[in-house]
Amino acid sequence: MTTEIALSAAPAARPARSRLAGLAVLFIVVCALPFLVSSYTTFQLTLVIVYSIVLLGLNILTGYNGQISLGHGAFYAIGAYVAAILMDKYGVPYWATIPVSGALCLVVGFLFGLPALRLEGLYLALATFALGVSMPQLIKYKGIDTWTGGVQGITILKPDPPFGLPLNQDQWLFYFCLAVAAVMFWLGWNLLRGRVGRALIAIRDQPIAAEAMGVNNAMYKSLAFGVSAMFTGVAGALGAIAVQFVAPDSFSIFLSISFLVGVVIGGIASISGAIWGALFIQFVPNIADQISKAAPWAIYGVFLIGFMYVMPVGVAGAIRIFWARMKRKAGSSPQRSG
Amino acid sequence: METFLHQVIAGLATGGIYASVALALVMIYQATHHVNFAQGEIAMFSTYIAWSLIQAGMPYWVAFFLTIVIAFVLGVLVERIIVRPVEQAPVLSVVVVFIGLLVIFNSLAGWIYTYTIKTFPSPFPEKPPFGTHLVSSHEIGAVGVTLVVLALLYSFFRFTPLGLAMRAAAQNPESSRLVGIRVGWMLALGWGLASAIGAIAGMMVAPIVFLDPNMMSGILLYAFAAALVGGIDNPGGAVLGGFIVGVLENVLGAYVIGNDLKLSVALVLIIGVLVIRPSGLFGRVHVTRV
Amino acid sequence: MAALLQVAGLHAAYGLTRVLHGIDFALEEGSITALLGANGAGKTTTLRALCSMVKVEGEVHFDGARIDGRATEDIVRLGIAHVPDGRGTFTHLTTEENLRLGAYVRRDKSSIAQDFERIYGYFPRLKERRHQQAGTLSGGEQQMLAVSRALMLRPKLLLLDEPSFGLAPLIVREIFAIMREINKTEKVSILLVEQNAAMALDLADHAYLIETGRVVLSGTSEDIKKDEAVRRSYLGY
Amino acid sequence: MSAKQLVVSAGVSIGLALAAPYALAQKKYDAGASDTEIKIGNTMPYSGPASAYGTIGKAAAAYIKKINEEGGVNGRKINFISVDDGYSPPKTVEMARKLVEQDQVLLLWGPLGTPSNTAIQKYMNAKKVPQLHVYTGATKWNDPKNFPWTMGWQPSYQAEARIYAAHLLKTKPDAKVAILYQNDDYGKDYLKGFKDGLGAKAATMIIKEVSYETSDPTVDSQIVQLQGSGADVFFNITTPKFAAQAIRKAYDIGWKPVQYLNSVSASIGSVLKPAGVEKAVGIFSVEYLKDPQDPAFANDKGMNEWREFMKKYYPEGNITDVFNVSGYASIQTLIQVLKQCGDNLTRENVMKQAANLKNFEVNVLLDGIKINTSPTDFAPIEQEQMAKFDGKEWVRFGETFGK
Repeated sequence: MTTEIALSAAPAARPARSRLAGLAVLFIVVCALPFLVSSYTTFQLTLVIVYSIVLLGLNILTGYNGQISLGHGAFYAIGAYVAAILMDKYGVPYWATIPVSGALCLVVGFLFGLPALRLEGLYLALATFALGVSMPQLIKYKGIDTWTGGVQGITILKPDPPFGLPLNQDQWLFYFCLAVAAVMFWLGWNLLRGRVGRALIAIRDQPIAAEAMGVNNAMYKSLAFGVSAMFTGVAGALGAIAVQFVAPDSFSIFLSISFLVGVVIGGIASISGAIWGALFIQFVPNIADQISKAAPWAIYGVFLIGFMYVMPVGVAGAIRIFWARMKRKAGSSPQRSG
Repeated sequence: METFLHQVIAGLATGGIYASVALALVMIYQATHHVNFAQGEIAMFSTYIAWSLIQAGMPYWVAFFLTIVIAFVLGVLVERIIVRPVEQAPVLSVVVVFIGLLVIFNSLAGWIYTYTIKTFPSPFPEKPPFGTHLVSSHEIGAVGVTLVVLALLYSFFRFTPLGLAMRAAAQNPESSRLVGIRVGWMLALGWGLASAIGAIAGMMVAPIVFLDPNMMSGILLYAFAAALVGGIDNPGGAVLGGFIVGVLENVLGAYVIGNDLKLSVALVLIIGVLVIRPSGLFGRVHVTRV
Repeated sequence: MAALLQVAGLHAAYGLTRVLHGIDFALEEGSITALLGANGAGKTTTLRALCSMVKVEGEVHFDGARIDGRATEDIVRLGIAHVPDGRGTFTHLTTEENLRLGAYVRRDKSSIAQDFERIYGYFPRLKERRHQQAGTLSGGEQQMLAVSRALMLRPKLLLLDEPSFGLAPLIVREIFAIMREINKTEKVSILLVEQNAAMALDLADHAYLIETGRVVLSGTSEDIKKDEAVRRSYLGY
Repeated sequence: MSAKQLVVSAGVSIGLALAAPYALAQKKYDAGASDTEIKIGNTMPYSGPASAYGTIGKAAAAYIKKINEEGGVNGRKINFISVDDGYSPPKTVEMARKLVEQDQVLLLWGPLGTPSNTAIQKYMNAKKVPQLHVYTGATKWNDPKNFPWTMGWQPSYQAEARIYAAHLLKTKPDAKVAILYQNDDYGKDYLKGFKDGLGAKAATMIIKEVSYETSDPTVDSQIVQLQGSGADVFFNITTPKFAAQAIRKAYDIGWKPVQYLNSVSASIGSVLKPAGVEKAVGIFSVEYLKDPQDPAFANDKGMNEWREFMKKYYPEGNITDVFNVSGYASIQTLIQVLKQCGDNLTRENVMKQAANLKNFEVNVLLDGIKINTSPTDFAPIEQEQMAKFDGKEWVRFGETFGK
């Protein structure tokens, strides 16, 4: 397993210029989307952007640092509630809630990461699973329900576009989320392609060797938790603004499980995988529902298993393998390893 | 004081439920080194099979043993057909397949049997034992069955060559092949046995909580916690872990923090224990020289 | 005369990297044969190929039957015991459980009990530690355990992969002495892979020299020892 | 619809004027309605933890099939688009938008769950699309002033709880009450109604209240706590599985309080029988629907029709499940609204007619219960009757509460 992940973490060997051009084209297409599709589809795509930020964050922890989390829905909930409470109770403008959500989740995630340091594999799975299950119950707790709205949740208003921009609310929110996502992906990219990323991978693959080389494992592992939670919290805030409502039922354990599913389906330790995974968790349940009202989950389960059969290392992994094959056929560049 | 005692006994009874499911988790872990998240749903589904057999007029014990056999075959088939193709895939991909199985079994059960709760018969007398109201005969009987399964499981792993081979296959597949163990079949067998144990657990749990497709979804987390707190490689520890979790949860809920936070606090305590003793209260500490 | 093990045109690869390019060799019944070569020459891969632990092309005959392409566990059942690279200890099991696993495919219960005593006779330290978790044994003890586990199969052929690796010379000598004794008294043929060519040649009757996936030299140990190139590159004198 | 089309269709309707009295009114349509079709949207938890309720949507869909086979409503076929929201509010928002914006439904009928409906309430009202007959008993759906496009259907939880409180004050004013409730909006709504009903005496009468989570495997521990409090009245605010557990456990440990059971779980087939009918003797509840397992309705005309319907249109459905009665009854209320709309199928008129039901009866509701709404009364069913379980059937007694 380690070797496969190591392979998928290897930087792609495509030339930088064509890659940048590709990115630019992609960016233009994405920016044009809200004018090409309906408001409803724009809203769905906004959710895809939001989920992709979560998956990137979870990937930092699970993919790059090898720590499993079955409870990231909890951080998503914290981010969402912080945004909702600030907007609803304190009249804070929506855009100002994003950094607050991120910062708070960074702290909470880091603190949660400290005891989690001693837990590995199954034990960490239990601890995070417990976090995910407990979060809705904590939100309902009577001591804090004057802020959280208890079981009723909080309804918030959708922001209007600023400066009299000729956009509708959905289009504006799409661009707003896209801008935040761009910042988060840029952050994630720099983090993962640099020294920190190498340290995280080293800890995942060779913890003892990493320690010997002077990497502070404990520090990095907690930090990975914190940063991962921060990404998720930012996304949670965006999600709350997009959906205009938060309630304990919005953050059930199934949300956390979808996130994990998204990371794996998208591609472990892959930045682009976050987008594939987000598309999957946004659209595949809808497709399953279209196929069968009687047992939509059964169809969804078949999709999950089917994806893992066809692409055991995720969509991003499969694409990478496909490119490598094409290139080998073309015989253009020699095989590079790792 | 009497209420306190009563709470503890009720906790032991619920703990018995966790223990029985925890045993199935220990079984599959020993045999495959995975924790199968679909374990609870397969147990639930097997219980529906037993229910159908009983509805069809089969005597309880015939249905009971037939269900164990069916569950065993079901487990083997699931491993051979569904899990096999991803054997070589990264562990997280396997986890996703487990999640897929979980939702499939849950959904199928709802589709076939609807979501209305069903009563599942108990093989034990209706009359409470020893003239007490504190605990029902079924609860005592279920704990008894769990202990019997525990004894069988313990002996199986400890004293039979097959049990040893299964542990070996889970731990070190390559070396296992080199001593002639058919590793693929050991995994399938492990799935079969785990699902058979799950079926027993399901049939013991259902009379208490009623049979419905979501019967196991709440229990799985507790069973998982019980198995880990007791030591995932120690069947006896897992059963004790089940009782500990059951009692802890009741006492916390009734006397310390109230019912709305009892799950969270119980889990925090369990995780605390695991931070201090990473291999569980009764798990073996593994030392490996590099 | 038919050899116990006959290998012809053996190819093997890990993924896209080809490691063996057509190896041919034979092992006489009752002999100790050594495969020599530098790190990365393909010695370990050859052993793994014999047990179908890597994908192979070519032909392998053992005891008159063709075995290439058969499953590892079936090959083991024919009487080939493999002490793998890194010893393959079941670290979480006890010493005794490790040995019991060695006899997993045997059905002759009474003689298994005798074999335990025989093994403990060779390696008394294992007896002392039989209830100890195998992962806690020292490197030398784990090597003894690995050899013992293989012997519990009552094999016709023993494949030994770098038994000297990482061990003190004294312990290596002890293990090699026991190997020779087992070969003599129990008629177990041995195929030995070693980097330490000097020690291997002392023990073996025959030897093959492998370089980059091919056999480049073969002969009796005495002949090989005399070879100029081998002396310079592998024996260091 | 272009002006020309309007003229044409108006011409057609004048041509038919002699045949059909409705057609005198000019045909008017909003999105989702036409001469041939009415599109209705719906969200339901077909997957996830609340899938038990999904059968309501399936029963409604089956009834629509029946209506369409019989010629539809005023000659128009109904296109019922029901989608899964997994009981997750964000998904409900997404699905409501899909139904309104993409599928262009005339109205959204019967979305299930308080959080899900809260999540879409603002959106539906901003879009001016009817959110009709929502499946939740919260009181807040009866708020025509602030949310003129949202309307409930079933009696409110709070109103029901007040009935119990009134009964208790009358029959046992010195009671010591213990309450078990589900820790969510539904449980807390009942709790509030009950306390409101007891008024000033609530603080002294209620001596213990404990909650449970839907993830709890059993409520045994809670029942032991309630028994330990020494209470002699037990108000059981639980969903079917937990209700059955609670009734059985209370009996088994020898606790014999006067019991009030919320109507959510008053089903004989899915609660009292599993708990053991002998353990449920004497329980009070209120009813508005006919229970499929109640022997009193074994030969009831309405229930026989329902059974026929189930056999023909929803054979895979469970005929002991009261949810299937509920879905059958509630969708009929919508059909009545659509019938009253005639050819004026604008969203505005839909709301106007929904708020203009006069003594409408569905024969699977208890005899005598009538559905009435007005522009200031957005609560279709308000009448309920108390009943006591005698070990075989619910014995209704006393007056019919509510208007």
